[in-house]
Amino acid sequence: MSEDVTGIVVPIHLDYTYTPGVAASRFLRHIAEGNYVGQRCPKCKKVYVPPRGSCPTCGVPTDEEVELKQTGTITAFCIVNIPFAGQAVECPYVSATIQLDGADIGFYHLIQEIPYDQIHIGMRVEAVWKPREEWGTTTESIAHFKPTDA
Amino acid sequence: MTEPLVAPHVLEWGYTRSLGPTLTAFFTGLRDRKIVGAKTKTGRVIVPPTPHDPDTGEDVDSLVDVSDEGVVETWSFVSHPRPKQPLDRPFAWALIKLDGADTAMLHVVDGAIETGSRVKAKWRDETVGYITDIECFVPA
Amino acid sequence: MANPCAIIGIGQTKHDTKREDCSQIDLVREAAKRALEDAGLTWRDIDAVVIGKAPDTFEGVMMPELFLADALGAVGKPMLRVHTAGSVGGSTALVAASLIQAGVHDRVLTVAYEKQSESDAMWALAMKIPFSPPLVAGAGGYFAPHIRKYIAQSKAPDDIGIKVAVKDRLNGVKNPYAHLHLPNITYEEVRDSLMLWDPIRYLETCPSSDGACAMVLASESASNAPTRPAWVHGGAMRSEPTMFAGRDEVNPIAGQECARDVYKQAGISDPRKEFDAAEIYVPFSWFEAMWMENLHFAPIGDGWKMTDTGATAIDGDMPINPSGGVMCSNPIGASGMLRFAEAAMQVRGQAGEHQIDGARLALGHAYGGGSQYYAMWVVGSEKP
Amino acid sequence: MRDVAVVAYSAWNGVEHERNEVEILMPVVRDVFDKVGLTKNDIGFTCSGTSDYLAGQPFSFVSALDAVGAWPPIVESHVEMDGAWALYEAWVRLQHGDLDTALVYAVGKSTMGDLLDVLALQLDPYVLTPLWPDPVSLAALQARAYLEKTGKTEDDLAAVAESRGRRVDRASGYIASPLRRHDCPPITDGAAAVVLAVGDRARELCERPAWICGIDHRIEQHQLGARDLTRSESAKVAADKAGASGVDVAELHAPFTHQELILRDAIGLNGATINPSGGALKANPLMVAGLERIGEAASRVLDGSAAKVLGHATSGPCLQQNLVCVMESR
Repeated sequence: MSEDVTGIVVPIHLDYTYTPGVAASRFLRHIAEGNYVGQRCPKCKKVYVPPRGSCPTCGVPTDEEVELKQTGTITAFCIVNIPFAGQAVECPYVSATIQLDGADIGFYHLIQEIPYDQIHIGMRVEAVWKPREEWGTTTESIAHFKPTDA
Repeated sequence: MTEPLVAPHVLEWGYTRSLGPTLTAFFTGLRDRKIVGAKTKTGRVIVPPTPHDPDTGEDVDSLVDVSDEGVVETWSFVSHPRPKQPLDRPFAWALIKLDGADTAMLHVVDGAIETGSRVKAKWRDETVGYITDIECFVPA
Repeated sequence: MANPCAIIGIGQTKHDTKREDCSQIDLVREAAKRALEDAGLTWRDIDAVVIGKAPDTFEGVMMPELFLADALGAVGKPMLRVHTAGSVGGSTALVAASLIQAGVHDRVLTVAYEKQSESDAMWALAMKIPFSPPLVAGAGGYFAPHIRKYIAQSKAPDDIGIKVAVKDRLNGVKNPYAHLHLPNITYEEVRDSLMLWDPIRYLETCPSSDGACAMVLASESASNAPTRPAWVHGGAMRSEPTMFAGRDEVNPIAGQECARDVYKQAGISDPRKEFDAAEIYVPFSWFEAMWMENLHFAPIGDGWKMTDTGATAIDGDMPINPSGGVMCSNPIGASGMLRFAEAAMQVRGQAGEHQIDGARLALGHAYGGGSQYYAMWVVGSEKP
Repeated sequence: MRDVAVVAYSAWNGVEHERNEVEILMPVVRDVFDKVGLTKNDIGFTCSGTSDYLAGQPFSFVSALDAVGAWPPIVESHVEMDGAWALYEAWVRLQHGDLDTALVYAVGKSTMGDLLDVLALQLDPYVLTPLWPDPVSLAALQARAYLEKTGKTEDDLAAVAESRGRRVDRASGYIASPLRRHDCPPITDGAAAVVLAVGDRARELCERPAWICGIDHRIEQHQLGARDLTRSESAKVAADKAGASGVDVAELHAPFTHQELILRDAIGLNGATINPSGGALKANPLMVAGLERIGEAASRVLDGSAAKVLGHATSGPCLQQNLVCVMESR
């Protein structure tokens, strides 16, 4: 007699066409050209990067583009030691929120070229781009951020 | 102005579903080429079985075997099956009330069909405990 | 004003990594039947069902309330499905309570569940979306920077998270439904466990669980039950955006305001003094210290001292998570309702080995998203 | 019960290849506020309806909140259901007495995924989803059962399509017999928003509020073979509880032609004008279309063209769940 069937595996595969949106598309086109371009809220004047189409606190479109420097400050970080499905980089790595100079909000990116135990909140960092031929409409065009030499 | 971006995005996972006693009986039954229903306290036989009477939520009374042959209650013919669907040739979806059951189950029928047709399960050569162990129903 | 709302029935499943013995149908029914039994009612007595769970991608079913409707005796009745991220279990209970408070129904069954073993929470939460690299490693990767910031700002000793983890696991031993039962856990074992998302160690992290929780809520006229009811003294929800300029992710304003609102409804001015117990959503142990400040139990920067001095222990002056909390069981969609239910169990005197003697007033708390969705209720043994 | 009214409604429907959900929703929310001169800071309670499976990622409703501007923090809830049920939750919440206004919205991009596959995930995950039945085929099973029981014909279905502004081609092949293209809804993206207000607040905000005089919803068995597909018991009960008699205009959320006939039988709409908007046969944005029916019906009261109206929403395969909202001028 064979054993009871106590479980089944149901494969699910769904295909989507993802549209990041008008604002994010503009941002990513600029990234492909090597530029960080945020958007300013017409009401509260805060500069969002990456822009997502609306100012999340005012609920209005952020149309005005603002080119940002590629230097900024670490506002928070964590050292990741746990591998997971779909992971972009090998463990361990440091994922940090970085607030670019001229922006009012941080975004996630990698910190490298420094021993992890020396990373601290408030540290000054700059973008390190991949070779030009690898630039594209993705924030993966930036290899990582590293401490500024200053 | 530049064109907005688009990209393919795939949502993919093999969900591991544990079955519990009632569905275990049903899927084990499929593997063994028989169809199991659930008898409610009011005596109705629910197929596919649930641990509860679908009308009231009360626990069912017992599990019972039903026939793998029954009557088409309603159907729809599909000329262009979609890739994930059970058959790759034109077929009919049907609600089939198996002999001994009081509710109809959804499956596919290969062959001529109308409401009231008698159909019989065509079992796959190799059954594993999955709803497609019944490859399709065919005219009885 | 809103009508009184009583909690007359409470049920939960045994929580586990994978409840291989049950389907989603069996899981929700296990909790719901216990709640009905506790209330001395049958399916027939229920006017409406409110169900909640976290993302549908966890179980791979779109709007699963549709296929669960008849399993929950909802046929012919109104059924609602709530989803407010990790706070959903709490929000679901509040939506159910709202139906009683509005005078729409007399008896509402509310259920929350997650069967996380059907997929993988890390996958579901760190899904690769086009155009952006998945740098945030699941919930731990998202919250670890906030914890690091809290430690830096509060100058807390770096072992507070270890102490919470040990305390909650020892509490969980007293809770027969808890997923993790770790009676021999030690400070050293937590300290030496793998650092997953620095500064979060493996044993400072909640488990991934299958589980469900259910409650029967009733109007005053329907509040007779075998066990005396708990009463809702206040309920509140608050939301704020995930990311915005100047956001305080460590001590979010939405949480602070939600707590003020619910305390005001319940007439509470000094939560630490007035509550006998609190069940709060602590998926990573450090959050106990952070929430003590966010919930106004301690001044800013002092939350960790409550843990450090033992105030939050089961025999402390402000017991936090006597059930073992999320650190012992985390079926995500149900976790918030478990907090709400455990708070109600305390004031009903139903908590068994983890009962706080004579508890009369308790807080249930849940949060979700990027610390941006909050749901809280205050329950008491007396009718407000 | 407190008197609650729809005081403003706005919506957008179409096929959107450029904007994301936030960008679709934002102008709709702004428009609904502009209609009554409110801002987000005037709103007491916010409730929305969306589905993660349309977006193909978890927590999609979280980012949708960015269209509202949830700051300072708002009192907010979300249902993973059509926005019509978000409106129901808001109506309930306004009964508490402490809040006087609510914003209800829904947004969804049905065109992002392969909707016919996506909707197979709305079914029992053990015995139905693994067969991947598409929603048109399931509706077709219902349509045949209905036609055979009532003696109605495919011409009767075509007549419904025609009156909803669909180009009818009786010679076209079946999508799934007995349903042809004109019997089926288009796949639509969309967003809708409604402002609710209580008593005097509603009267301040607009000239002719659409007062909700009854609202109710019911669900049925999930398995199609466990219920009578030829009638809608849940719509009938919801309509009875909501007091759906004597309405001038009814907006029915009937994605398929035969479902409009089933709903008409269930709700009993003698003499009412049905679906002047064209209904779901004209635009069927998932998660949004039900809220749109309530909004469209309310608009007939707001513009003074009707005295009593009905909005209906459905959810799940073959009309499994139904909501009826009856509104009137006073």
